[in-house]
Amino acid sequence: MILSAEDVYGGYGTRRVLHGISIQVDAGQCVAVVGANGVGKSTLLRSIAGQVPLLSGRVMLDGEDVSGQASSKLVRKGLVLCPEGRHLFSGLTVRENLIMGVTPLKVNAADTEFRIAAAAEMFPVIRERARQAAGTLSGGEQQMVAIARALVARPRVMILDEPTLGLSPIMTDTVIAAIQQIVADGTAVLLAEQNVRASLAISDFGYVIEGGRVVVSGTGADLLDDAAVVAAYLGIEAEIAAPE
Amino acid sequence: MGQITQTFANGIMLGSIYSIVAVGLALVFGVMDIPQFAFGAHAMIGAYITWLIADASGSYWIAVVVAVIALGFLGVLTQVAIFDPLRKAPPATMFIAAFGLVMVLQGFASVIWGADARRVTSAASGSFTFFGASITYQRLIIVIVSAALFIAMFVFLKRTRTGISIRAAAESAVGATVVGLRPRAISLLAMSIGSALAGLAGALLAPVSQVTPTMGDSLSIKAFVVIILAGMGSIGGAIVGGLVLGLVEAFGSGYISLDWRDGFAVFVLIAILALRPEGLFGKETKAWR
Amino acid sequence: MTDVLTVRGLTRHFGGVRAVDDVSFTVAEGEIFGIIGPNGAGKSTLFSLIAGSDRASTGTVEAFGRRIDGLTPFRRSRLGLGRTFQNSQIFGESSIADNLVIAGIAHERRLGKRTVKDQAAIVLKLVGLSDDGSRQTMSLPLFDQQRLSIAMALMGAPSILLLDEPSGGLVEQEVVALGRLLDEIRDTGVTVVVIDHKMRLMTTLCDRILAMATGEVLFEGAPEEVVNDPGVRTAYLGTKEDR
Amino acid sequence: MALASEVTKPSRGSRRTPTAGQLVLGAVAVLLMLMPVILLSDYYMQIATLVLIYTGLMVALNVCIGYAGLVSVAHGGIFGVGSYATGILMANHGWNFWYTLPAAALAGALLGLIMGILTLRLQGHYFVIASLGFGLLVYLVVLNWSSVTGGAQGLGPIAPYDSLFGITFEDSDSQYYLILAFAFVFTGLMFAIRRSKLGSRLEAIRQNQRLASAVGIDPSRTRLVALVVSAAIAGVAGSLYSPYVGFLDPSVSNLDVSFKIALALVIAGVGTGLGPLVGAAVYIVLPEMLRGVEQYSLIALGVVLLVVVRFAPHGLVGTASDLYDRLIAAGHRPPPDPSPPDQESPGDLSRTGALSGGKR
Amino acid sequence: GSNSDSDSKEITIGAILPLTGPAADLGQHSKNGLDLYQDVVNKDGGITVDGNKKKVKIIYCDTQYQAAKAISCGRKLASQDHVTGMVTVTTTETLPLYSFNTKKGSEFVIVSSAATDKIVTSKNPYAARYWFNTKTYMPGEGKLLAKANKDNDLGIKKIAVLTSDDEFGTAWTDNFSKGTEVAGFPKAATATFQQGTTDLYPQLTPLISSGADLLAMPVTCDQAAQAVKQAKELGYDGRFMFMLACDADDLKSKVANPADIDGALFESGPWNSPESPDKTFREQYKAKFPDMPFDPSASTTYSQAAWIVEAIKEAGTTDVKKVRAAMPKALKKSANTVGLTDMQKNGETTGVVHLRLVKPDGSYQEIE
Ligand SMILES: Nc1ncnc2c1ncn2[C@@H]1O[C@H](COP(=O)(O)OP(=O)(O)OP(=O)(O)O)[C@@H](O)[C@H]1O
Ligand SMILES: Nc1ncnc2c1ncn2[C@@H]1O[C@H](COP(=O)(O)OP(=O)(O)OP(=O)(O)O)[C@@H](O)[C@H]1O
Ligand SMILES: [Mg+2]
Ligand SMILES: [Mg+2]
Repeated sequence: MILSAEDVYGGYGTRRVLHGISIQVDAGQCVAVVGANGVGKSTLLRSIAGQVPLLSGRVMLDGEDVSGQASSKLVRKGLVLCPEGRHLFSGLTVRENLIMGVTPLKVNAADTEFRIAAAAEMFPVIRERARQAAGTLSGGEQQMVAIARALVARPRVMILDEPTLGLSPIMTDTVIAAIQQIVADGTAVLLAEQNVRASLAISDFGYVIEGGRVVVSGTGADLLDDAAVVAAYLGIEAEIAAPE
Repeated sequence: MGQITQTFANGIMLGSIYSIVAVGLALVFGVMDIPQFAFGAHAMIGAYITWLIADASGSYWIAVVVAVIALGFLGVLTQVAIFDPLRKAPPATMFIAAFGLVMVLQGFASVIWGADARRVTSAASGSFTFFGASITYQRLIIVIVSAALFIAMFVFLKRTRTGISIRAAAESAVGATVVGLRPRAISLLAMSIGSALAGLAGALLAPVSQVTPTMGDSLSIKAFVVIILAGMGSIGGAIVGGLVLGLVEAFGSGYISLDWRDGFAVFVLIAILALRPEGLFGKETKAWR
Repeated sequence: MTDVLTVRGLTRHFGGVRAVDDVSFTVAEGEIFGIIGPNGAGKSTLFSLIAGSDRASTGTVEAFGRRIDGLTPFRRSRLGLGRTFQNSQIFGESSIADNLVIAGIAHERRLGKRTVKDQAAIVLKLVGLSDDGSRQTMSLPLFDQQRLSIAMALMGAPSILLLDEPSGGLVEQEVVALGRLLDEIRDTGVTVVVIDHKMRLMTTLCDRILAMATGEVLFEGAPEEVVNDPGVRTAYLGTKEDR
Repeated sequence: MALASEVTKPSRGSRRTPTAGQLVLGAVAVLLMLMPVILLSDYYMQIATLVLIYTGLMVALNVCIGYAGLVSVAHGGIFGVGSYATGILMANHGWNFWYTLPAAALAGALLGLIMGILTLRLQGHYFVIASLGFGLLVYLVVLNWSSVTGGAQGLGPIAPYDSLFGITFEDSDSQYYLILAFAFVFTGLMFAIRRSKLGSRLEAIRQNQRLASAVGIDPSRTRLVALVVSAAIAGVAGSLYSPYVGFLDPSVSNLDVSFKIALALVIAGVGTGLGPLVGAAVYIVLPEMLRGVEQYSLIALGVVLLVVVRFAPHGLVGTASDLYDRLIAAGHRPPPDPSPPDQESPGDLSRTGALSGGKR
Repeated sequence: GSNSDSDSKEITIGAILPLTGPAADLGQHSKNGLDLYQDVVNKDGGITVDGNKKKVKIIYCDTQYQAAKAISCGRKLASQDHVTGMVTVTTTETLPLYSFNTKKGSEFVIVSSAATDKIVTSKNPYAARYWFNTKTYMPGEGKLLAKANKDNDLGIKKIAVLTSDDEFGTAWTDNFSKGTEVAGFPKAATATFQQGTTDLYPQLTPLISSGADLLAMPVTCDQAAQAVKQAKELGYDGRFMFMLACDADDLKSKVANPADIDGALFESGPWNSPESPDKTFREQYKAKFPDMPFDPSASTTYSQAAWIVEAIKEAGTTDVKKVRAAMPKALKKSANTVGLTDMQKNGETTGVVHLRLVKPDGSYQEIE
């Protein structure tokens, strides 16, 4: 087990969003969190990544209690968040955005180049638009840069919040494939996705969140078979796929 | 002939002074979008510190160094106490807070040091004549320092990771934290660099001008004009902006009307804002959308 | 059927990037017209050109029986062009009701006898937002935000409605509800132009679909034709069979 | 359909219980009317009158900053132009005060129009800086156009207010009531603007200009109208000032005034109903209270501002009304529950029921 | 009105000064003079009025160099502090006071050091000028300058004037230029600067380029020092001339290189003659403010206050009409550090002014 959240309570100011969530991610695994809009998936991921303070509970990274540590520390320990809404540096060039992805890690120049080149393999837009201001990219292009920015940090655990939001179908496939690749390369991935089917399909394990709590969990395949999950999140598909 | 070259030289020297304050402002306002209106007052405090230390130590250069360091600390203090808590406030609030800071610093200076003008003797006294224009060494130093600072700032912001981090943190605080930067620490750094530069401007200005609580008043406005003239993001453009403003003022007051001396900067400002709000060298930036 | 929106040779370059490149198409009255294309194809830019928040380098836009390129966004809105943005935009400091009223004040003349409040009531009901009009909007759930921005676009009783990725971030069930909503809106006589990546939504909803890539028109036709076009498949859909 | 009745009002106002707000306003109005009975010295009456004159300027600024979101540092200049318009026409051309009043309003409006046209595209900091430049320019004109304005030597003496409908304004009490009437009109005008369509449009633009434009609101025209109205009010306030003090020098229009009134309004509460009056009081009374320790007055004003901005971002009035709202809210729904109503409570989660909620 | 409180223990005198703001240095120096006077006059328990010994209290009010503030100062001092008289200095913002000090019940005497004639032409029965009338002495000074030029081979051909753009500077400059023109010099080149300006290059460059060999400056001591320094930097090698606000010794202590003002001309008069009251004043000043640079504006305000107090003593009451009537007589008895004479009905005063030349060896030559 490389990452776990134990009985986490959290929220914003006086607003409680998480009510005792526990999840865990094993090394080399891809774990998905699914749930309706606003149930607290992003809040959970942000709480783990040190973006939102915990009210109580623990976050363990590689056996170490990292609860409440700031992102800047967690990044150095190998835990990187690719946030919902991208949060790119819009006035910086694509290249500078990626450089920022490694800056806190004291990676030397040659290695930085190498990592950027590797990311460009996966997302060619990085090479094509290296000198364009990130803010002027299209929505989908920005999403790719955001994933790449997390990727160049070579994290041990990568947390992806809605990575396919706004992506074209083909790009969605690309990103899903990329996530599989990342996992295959040994990075553990914690994933929150509105594209429930795709995310469960590539996940080793999944958690269904409701009202700030885990209500169902199981392997990705089990959850895809779960009638309630299908009914709740895979509306059209459920209608179309039901006879099969 | 003598008057033209002298006026030209005056313009360059004046523009360089504007430019030095503008470098700090380019970083803090142009990049971080914090309208630090108090840099003029910072320069004034820097000049007083220079006077104090030069008096005590007998060395102008030691005084300059102390002033720069002290103002760097003042920058940290300002950021921690004023601008950092206002991160999420509407931009106008920051502006108003900066006005408040000007008043506090000015009030502080007049309470402590009184209204009497203080004088600092330059370490490099004397002057030379160049094409009929008389130029003092102290003013020459200002010209050289401002040029050097611009190059340094340009390289710093575009080429060094720390510099890029400052720009990054200014663009998106969330983005900065997720990659592991500490935006608040970064803005502390940037603000202290900015204030230190304002202090340097004050220290260099002290032997040229007299040191009084109001000496920085017009500097702030002029520095803002320079930044806008140059274009918000454009560091390199700012040196040209400073010089253009200095020359416009020197020739305007020399050949058109002395009474309108401060007016020329305003004409330039309004013309730029009305005709080309992105500045002479700026690209269209987020502020316009 | 009459054409309500005609775009001819529309082009917009950003430096070297051809965001929109010689795009022409026509939308008929009462249609739901879909626009798809890879990320960065120029769809949102195209919307900006039609709605007036960006200026085309060349090309024309006709609607309401006249050329509208050259008009400011608010003039186009007052003529009956409603729009939403890719990241839904609302007046975050105001209640739902205030959002709607503000969205309606410029349209009193269009609404004729109906008051802005009447229109707000009608629109709220149509989009199915809860009638608690005094709710604050800052922390609304995504779907509600999306519906609110559609409702605001409807406040001017538009004849053309431009929607940029209304399903962004919605879960499947909400996407289904959204589809139904768009159908209902069309049934009230509004011509809808919609950009979206959710192909299942687009194929069931749209009468015709325009596919774009790198700023150019790739293909235009009925949904089945678009889905089966090899060019669209390679550029946009991918080879997976289930789309 | 529960479309709230106050939908046309911006939401900050709509949270306040109206009767309480009206009560406070009424009490303040009565208090103001009793001032001459309470304040018996010339000096105090002068302070009170100046507060009311500057209330007019603050109203103008409130429309600009609070409603339109445009932080103007030119209003000192516009005020100066209004006062010089009246001063010049009265002192140099022998006009009756009442004829100069519309001239001053016009001069202010014209200035607002020019400034508006020049700054149409500017927002945020850029507008602040542009207005600063504009204000400086006005000051320089007043200072340097000495053949008309008297330049640094000043302009005066300016006669007191002319009588109107047989009422004379020679003693300090009648002058006070004259100004008070204007202050009431200004404040009423301000409330009217807020409730008007102009107010709603301004609110929309302030919150999200792109969206406002997309729903048919013309941002440029709306802003222009707001600036012109605001500048006209500032011009009238300036006009009232001249006969009262009887002498003008360029310092009425300098940047210092512009800065300090903006500071004072922020301290009092931008966008609030009583903000202008309280702001004017801060601007006029605070320095008078610090007489004798003037060297500390800059520090005091600055520190007060910084503290208020930091801990009471809505200003004194705004924060007081927020506190009041919270008290009322606490009284209305015991026990106090800070979490919003749409928050699902963790207790009622059954697996199937919970899962059915894609939308709530 | 001060009549009402004749039984109070103090006599109050108001001082309306720009204590903060761009002219703060002038205000502060003026205040020092008044502080000193208050000490001196109260040393023996004050003065005798209406048969009682009363202390004199000076109440300051800051104008921040703004007319509006000066007006509220006036109202405050009159209606709150019931002052008998007020002292104002040579800045414009106090001019509006003259429009209301005659208001029934709140009359007070004003003694101003303004340079323009506004005060004395305002027909205000309670105003008086403690200053030289530039209009009357300037023709003579122009002649003196021409004489010195010839007798001492000063070689002055063209005159330039650098001045602050306030009422004092402009009034002095106007009258000085007229006086020198009448005495045969070509029209002087002039340049003005705003209070608070420290970079005078833009002003000095055209003045120096005009070929002037006498640079006259009716400015404060600090400003004069700055102007000398910058003029020298710009290569000016002509003479300087300074007016009453600064004495040669004061200025020498402020310029980095005292030799810069060798050969300079100063407006001079009884105040720097060996036995003048100004000398005593300076000694007292040095004793009270050992760290403060001396500034002549302090001696002026000192004398202004002394004049009012002397008039009260003379009149034996604080009744404003009587005090004002006693002022001509009191002028002769009061400290009068600059040696003014002849108070006229309208409040105007006159005095003798001549020139003083600073010789290269540092000695002075009076030109009378
Ligand atoms: N910064 C914030 N301040 C206050 N409340 C917030 C904030 N961010 C989110 N919330 C609220 O917290 C709740 C959970 O939000 P969260 O973003 O975690 O949900 P989610 O499951 O990620 O939903 P989505 O599918 O829309 O991303 C929501 O009701 C939301 O309104
Ligand atoms: N201001 C700009 N400067 C430079 N390039 C720009 C600018 N705006 C858009 N672009 C480029 O134009 C192209 C089209 O962008 P647009 O936003 O229209 O794409 P889109 O089709 O809406 O994509 P998505 O589906 O990802 O939203 C992109 O490649 C983008 O990088
Ligand atoms: Mg989320
Ligand atoms: Mg798009």
